[in-house]
Amino acid sequence: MNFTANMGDLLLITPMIALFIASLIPITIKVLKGNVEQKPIATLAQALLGIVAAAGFLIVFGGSGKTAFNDVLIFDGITQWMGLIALSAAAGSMILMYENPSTRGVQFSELVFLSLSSILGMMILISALDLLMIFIGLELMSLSLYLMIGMSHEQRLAKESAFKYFVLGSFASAIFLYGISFVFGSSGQTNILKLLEVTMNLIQSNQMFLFGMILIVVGFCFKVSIAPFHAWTPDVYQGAPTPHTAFMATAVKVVSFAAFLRIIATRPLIASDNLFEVLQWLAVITMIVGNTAAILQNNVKRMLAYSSIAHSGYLLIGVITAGISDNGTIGASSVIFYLFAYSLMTIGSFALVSMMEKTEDHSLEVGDLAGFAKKRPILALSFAVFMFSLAGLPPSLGFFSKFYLFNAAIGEGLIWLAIWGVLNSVISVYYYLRPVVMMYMHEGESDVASANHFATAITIVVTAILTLLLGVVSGPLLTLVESSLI
Amino acid sequence: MTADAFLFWFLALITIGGASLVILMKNPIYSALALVFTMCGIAALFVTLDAFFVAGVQIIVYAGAVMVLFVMVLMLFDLKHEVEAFSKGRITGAIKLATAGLLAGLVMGAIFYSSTAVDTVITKQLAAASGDPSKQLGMRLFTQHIFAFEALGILLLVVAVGAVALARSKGGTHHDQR
Amino acid sequence: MINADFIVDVGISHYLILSAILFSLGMIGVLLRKNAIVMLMSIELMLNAVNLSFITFSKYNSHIDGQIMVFFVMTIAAAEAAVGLALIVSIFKRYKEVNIRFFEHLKG
Amino acid sequence: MDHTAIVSVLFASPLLGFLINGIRRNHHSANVAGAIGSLAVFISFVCSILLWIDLQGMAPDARRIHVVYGSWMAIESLKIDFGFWIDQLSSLMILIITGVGFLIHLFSVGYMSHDKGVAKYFSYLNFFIFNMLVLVLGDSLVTLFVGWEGVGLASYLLIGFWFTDGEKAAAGMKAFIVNRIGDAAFLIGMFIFFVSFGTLNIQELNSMAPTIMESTWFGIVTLGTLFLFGGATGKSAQIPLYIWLPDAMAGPTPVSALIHAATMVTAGVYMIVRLNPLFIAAPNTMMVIAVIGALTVVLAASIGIAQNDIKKVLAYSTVSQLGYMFLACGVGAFTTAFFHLMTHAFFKALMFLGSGSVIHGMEGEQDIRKMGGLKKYLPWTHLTFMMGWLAIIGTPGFSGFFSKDEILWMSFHSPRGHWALWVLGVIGATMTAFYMTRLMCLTFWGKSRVAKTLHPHESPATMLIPLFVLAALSVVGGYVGIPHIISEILPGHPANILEHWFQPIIKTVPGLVAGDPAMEWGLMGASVALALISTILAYQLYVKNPSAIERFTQKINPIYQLVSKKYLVDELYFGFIVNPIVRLSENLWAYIDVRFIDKCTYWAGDLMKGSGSFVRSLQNGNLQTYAMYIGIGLVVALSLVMMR
Amino acid sequence: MILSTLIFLPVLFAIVIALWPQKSTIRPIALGFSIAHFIFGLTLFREFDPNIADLQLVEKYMWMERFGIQYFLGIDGISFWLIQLTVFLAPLILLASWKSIDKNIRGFHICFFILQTAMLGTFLAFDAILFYVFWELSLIPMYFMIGIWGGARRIYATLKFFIFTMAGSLLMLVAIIYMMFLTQQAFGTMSSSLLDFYKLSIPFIGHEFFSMQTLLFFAFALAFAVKVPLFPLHTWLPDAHVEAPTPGSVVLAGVMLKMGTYCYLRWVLPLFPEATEYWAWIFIMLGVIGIIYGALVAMVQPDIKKLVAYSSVSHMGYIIVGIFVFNHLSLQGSLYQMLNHGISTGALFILIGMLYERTHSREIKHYGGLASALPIYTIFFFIVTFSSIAVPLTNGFVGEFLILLGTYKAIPMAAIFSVTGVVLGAAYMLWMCKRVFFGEKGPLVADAHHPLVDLNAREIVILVPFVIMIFIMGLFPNVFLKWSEASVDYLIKNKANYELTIKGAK
Repeated sequence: MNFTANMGDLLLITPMIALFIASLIPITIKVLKGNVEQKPIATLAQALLGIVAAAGFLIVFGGSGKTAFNDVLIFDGITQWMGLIALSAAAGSMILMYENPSTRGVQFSELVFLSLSSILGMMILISALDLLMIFIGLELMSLSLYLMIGMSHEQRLAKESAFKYFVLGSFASAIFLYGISFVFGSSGQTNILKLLEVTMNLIQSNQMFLFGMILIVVGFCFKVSIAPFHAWTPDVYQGAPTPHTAFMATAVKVVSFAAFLRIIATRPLIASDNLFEVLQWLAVITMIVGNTAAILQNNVKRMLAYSSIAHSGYLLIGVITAGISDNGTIGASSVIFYLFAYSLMTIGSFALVSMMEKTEDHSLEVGDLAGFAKKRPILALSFAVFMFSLAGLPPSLGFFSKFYLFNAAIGEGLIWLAIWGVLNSVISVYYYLRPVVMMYMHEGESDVASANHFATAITIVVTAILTLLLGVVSGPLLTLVESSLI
Repeated sequence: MTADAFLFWFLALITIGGASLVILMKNPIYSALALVFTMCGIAALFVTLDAFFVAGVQIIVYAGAVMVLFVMVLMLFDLKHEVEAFSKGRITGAIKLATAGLLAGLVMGAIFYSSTAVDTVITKQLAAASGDPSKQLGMRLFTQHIFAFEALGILLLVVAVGAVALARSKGGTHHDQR
Repeated sequence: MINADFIVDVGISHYLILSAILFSLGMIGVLLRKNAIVMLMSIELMLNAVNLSFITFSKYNSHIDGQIMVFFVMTIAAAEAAVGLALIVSIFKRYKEVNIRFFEHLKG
Repeated sequence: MDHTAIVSVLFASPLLGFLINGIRRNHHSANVAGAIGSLAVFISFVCSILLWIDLQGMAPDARRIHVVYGSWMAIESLKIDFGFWIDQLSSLMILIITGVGFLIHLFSVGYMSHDKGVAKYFSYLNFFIFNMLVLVLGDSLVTLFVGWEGVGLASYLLIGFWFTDGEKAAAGMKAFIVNRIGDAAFLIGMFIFFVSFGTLNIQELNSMAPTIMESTWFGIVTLGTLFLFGGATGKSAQIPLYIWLPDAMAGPTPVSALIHAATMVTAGVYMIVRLNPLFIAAPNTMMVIAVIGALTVVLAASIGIAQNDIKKVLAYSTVSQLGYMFLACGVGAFTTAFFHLMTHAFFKALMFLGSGSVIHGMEGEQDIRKMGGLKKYLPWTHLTFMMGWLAIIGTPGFSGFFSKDEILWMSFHSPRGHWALWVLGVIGATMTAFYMTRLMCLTFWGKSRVAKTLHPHESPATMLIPLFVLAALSVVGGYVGIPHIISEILPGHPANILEHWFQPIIKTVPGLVAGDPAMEWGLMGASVALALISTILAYQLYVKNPSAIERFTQKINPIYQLVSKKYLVDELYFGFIVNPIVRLSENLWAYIDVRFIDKCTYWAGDLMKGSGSFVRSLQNGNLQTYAMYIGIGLVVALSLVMMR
Repeated sequence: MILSTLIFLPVLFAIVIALWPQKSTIRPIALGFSIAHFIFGLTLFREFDPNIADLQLVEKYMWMERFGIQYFLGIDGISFWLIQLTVFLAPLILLASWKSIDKNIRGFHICFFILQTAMLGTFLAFDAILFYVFWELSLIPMYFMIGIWGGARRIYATLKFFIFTMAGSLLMLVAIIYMMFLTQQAFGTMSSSLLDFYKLSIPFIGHEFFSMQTLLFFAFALAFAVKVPLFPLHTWLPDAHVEAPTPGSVVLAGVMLKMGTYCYLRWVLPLFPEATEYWAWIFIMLGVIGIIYGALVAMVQPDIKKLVAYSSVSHMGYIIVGIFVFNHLSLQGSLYQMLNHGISTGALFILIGMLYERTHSREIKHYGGLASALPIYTIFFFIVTFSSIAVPLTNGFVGEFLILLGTYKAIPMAAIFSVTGVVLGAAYMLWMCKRVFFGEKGPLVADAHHPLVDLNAREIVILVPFVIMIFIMGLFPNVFLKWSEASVDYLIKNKANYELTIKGAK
């Protein structure tokens, strides 16, 4: 109980400190320069520097399994890996922000400040070991996001999506909090480690505790867009500026899954069979909802949003696997790997969408891609790689990540979930192929926006190459992840 | 009926009544006022639960600051033409009511089913540490929850900066910033 | 169920049920009210219900953490309200409208 | 020269002829092409003679030459060689093929001289000869089948030789497909024998043929031989697969002579004779063969009566004569069957070539109603054609007489025979006499009905020489197989050379005893008398009193029409088999593929899209609805978990 | 390294072509590459020992230790000729594409070479995951080939092709993963090596559909059935063929369909012997239905290419029947028929492509009397047609004969029904030939403004190898059968517990 902040704890939270400082630099400069933006590239550089520093600190200090600040934070494998994935995804998104018409230029410093704060929230979220910390991390991340979306230069859809996201997010937060209150009430604890000691008994005997857990799970399901709590996703993803969508689809999803994983992977929860059964059905419903709805979308971002929902369904399989397996490492590592692969592909895809947006209120339809392959063969090829990879076709990263996920699921006897997963992959092929069809098989004059999109293009190509090649050598990578979780 | 009980039922009436008014009143100003009532009621309930400090904060933060903000915004908009307060759709409306009702029912069910368990928890717990609850709260806040507290600070900073940025953004209140 | 004992012996269940009712009322508000600002108020109502529940548990667990939770929740609720209102203001500037019926451009 | 070399040359020369003419088909003059083609077959003919002479020098029981060029397929127990077997039967057969083939090549030189594709024509003919040799000499059923299909292929190419005429091309196609039906049966026959005897080598099969009779219908041998016979009905144009042969007359006339009269169509008979021990072991099969043969005799002969195309008449006559051969096989008179095969090869080739000469002289006219009195214009053709006519109607002393009479006698006398078969045979013979006389009358005799513009002319020498040779053979060819009772009254009692020659390899039906000479004389007399009467009748009707026949046909018009339309068998086949299959296929495609399987996939797609649009309709843009989904999800999840 | 080189040489080619500076010289370069690849493939004749049934030229490296996934290549008699077929067809296909592919030549050649890699990998992989990677990879270039260079309805066709085949194979992935766990149970360490799979004995309860072996069997069999394609999963094939460009059709018919039948031999039969035996009747029945149905439907097709596509369904039916009858004759016959079909149907598609280049129509009714307009073309077409309808002394006969003979040995009725395919095959091909080549000249043939030009030297050079192969394979089947004899014999003799040993590892 007696607490003093020692050096060790401070070292552990250096990534957050780095992010916080980095977030303040551009806005401070702006203030000092008398409310005049510095060069955006400088702002971006400062932000990326902060992220790189955070990543570096995370690599150096994180992953030791140590806890900090009286067990409210933990820095273990999940923290480290998920943190790295989220940070890189966020870095990618920030490059997009730098060049996207609806985010660049005016107020870029504020945007970077908010983004970095959001990332800070993410860092708290993935390392939180206390329900309160999870809540605070979640709120810090979300509130920044609401504001980021609201700040978009696009005035109509972005505002609407920000508001929708905000109301539904707060609604879900209330539910989440209510759940925490029940868990706290029935166990007297909010710390996950201490909860673990009592869960086994409580979940069997105490309806209230179970109740609370369900509410918490529902709160997470909302954040990671599991059907039927997914309804915000397509609207918000479509309305938000594309870089923010990329940010939400990757970094936010990664950290939400990290926290979700942490809760679910507290194995005693399996004492409630029904809870896991319900989760399995949620996974199935999510896959179906995401994939079937995506078939009919003409807006690329919306299609990717539904695809993101579908991927949440696949990921939930992994989370469930982690929850029921004797050592959660297989499931957890497959989830981490899947998130990594998914982030890579999604950042790349959204980067291309971002590149093709001519003005701030231009929304990209699938038909707008016609003939793109002829105009920009390399970018088109990259996009095709992302699509094939998202569909899970070998030898791309997407296939291997799905393989690991299903492997873990089947290993735990969840064959029927794996079968649902693969059946849904078939459905998904249809809509993932549509942009490819458009780009390669239709005549057209589509091109990227005329503005300079050098950094974005680099991002696309790099992610595409990684997507194509990392799969083949992913074995050691997965082993590394897995070994760090034990 | 003891004084405690009477107080509870009275405050319950106020809060539930206030809450009902919040959602029933067509005019948002009335809703806001009803919310203030509810919040005060809840603050009073906090007092019955020996949480004096929190009760004070509740009054100051909620009934004071937050509600003022709401009323300010309402005044700012000066909305008069809202004819319908509730969204249309009988079936969806019924479903929505049923959902909320069921949720409440489920919570009650859970509470009843676990009342024994709750009781054991209560008996098991040690008596509150002696001393001033506020001091105790402060101690706890700045030791155990120091990190959360710092994070909260950042959060408030973010909200402050963000709200300003939002207001100055394109489509925000200050069009001249373009 | 409703008998003299229930009325007289006010205990944890009463507070929890009250909080549940408040929570549900808040939820109804979010689900049914068209005015965006009232929706925000309803969310505040829900958070207040949660607070009540926290304090109740805190009292009956004799655990001060409940009150600390409430402290945090209140702060965050205030922040949320600020963000929400800021959003609403910017939306109002754009749409001249706070009726959520008009925010249905994104769908399908 | 050793045998391998001779056999190699035997095969190589038509193959080379085929390749040379085929590859250089645009660079040859017609005569060069004809010379190459004819020479190739002539060389084969010489080789055949050499082989035959070699066989003569061997002991009667050891007259066999087996040439193996190597293994074709060798898997597990299946061992098929490129092996060729020359014995009494096949040596004689290749003599007929190459001999008659050479004459027909020679004839073709003149006949086809004006055609553009003459080199192609000769290459096809050589290709045919090659395949026919493979068929005859093959030492296993599979090798035989190679030739069997090969000749079918050649026949297809030659029938459709003038492919720019769609009907002729269709006739070729029909021939091939109908043959394929037979071939399919043949394949199954082979499978049955392979599975039960473990070999497809003809000699081994023959030696393994059970000595006991198989009396059941579903015995291995019975089934196997029945399927093989099914193959034969296709190739040799028997009921029910004879329909292709009349159409096959679309090819050039020498082709009809060679393929569709003398050689290819007799392959079925040859195959049965070749496998006679197997067939003998299956009395039921033999009964079927005899009945089908006899029925074919009568059916085809009756259709022949009412045909007006000179080649069609001959075609039905061929079918009818093939029926005799099968009748002979069916009653166990394999030697006789082969005897008739040989004599038929001579006189039918002669008559086809004669008709070719007529058509050549008439500049392509084939309708006998537009001929008549051609004796005057085509004296040599008339003379030779008459030899053929005399032979086919069974004039005593001519080749046809000996073979046909022997068949009729055996069908009556053999333990596998029956008087009814004899009756059918005699009816067939009577009809044959009638329609053949009719053909003679309408073509060569009587008044000329030739169009005024047409000036019939006699054919050149290259065409006449083969006619002479074949005419001579038709006359004397029968003397190699004089029946015993006739030889007894002849001076010097000439032996039945053929029977003697075949004696080591052709078994006789068990239970065959010497017949009563009086009975044999009586039956012979009866059939000859009937044939004579019908000949005279036909002559009277068509030469002396043409109006009578017209009145007669008027009177029985429906029957006449039916007969002249070939009993509408083609229409029946088309109406009940071909068209329904085509319609069935169209429906299969339209309903199963397009409307069912594809529809199912579309349904799956529509299901997806439907559920997709359902999900989209849930996504109505109203955030309160979204919140409601969250609430519902929450409540449902809670209920499911709590209420267990 | 010989197998790896064989597989990945095309990738190298593709990279070189992608970076090649001059667009005009891509075709000859690619042709040179493919010829080099073919010649390299010939080295297998020296390296491969046909007298033993062992797995040869093995390359085995651990790929993903965690799951026991290996980079495991090998070759035995069953795959030997398919490899040769793949590399043999490549130069001919590229030559055939010389004129027909006129846009995005670079992309086409890249697709083509990657497809080569995928197909060779599928034939040579002996690790389940490696196999699956190659198996699915083959879809992508084919998808582009049909979709970019195809006909009018190419997008429909290519999507149908892609979704059908992918839908089929995904359950196989689940089955593969499940079997990996079975190896873990059985041997302690997880492995996806096929040889380890062979060692498993998977429980089988005949009458229960939901028993482990049966389910795994169907999961695998379904994937391959779509590829083959087995009735009633065949409907993607006609569409894909009709819309695919000539090279695409040739690869599809020539090699890709063989992947399905090959995998039955490699994956299904040895892995699930009891289930195969128990459920073989379904596949034999479907195979027979496919033979007859394919032939019947082919008969009434108005489009030449579609006709040949349906004829593929019929021909592949024979192969399936031969495989599931599972005796020595029928298996050898099926292997042989795979090669035959690759060659004769490949040649048919090339021929049709040549015709299409001249007239831009594949409707039968537009033709007629082609034989007099294009005599040399006609000769080649007929030789290939006769090969396709299995006239003796061409390759088709040997395969069909062996299959039917073997089938009759086991299930006479199946053989008797299959034999109808012989008749119907002749019927649809010859009827089509009659309508296209004979009779009056059709509207397209008689068009005086665009007189048809007979085959040029390039086209004859493409076709001559096919014709030579048709006759060589028809006349000397032993030469070919010898190379697969030992493996097939071993497979038949050890069907209950099939295990492959690696050459030299005893």
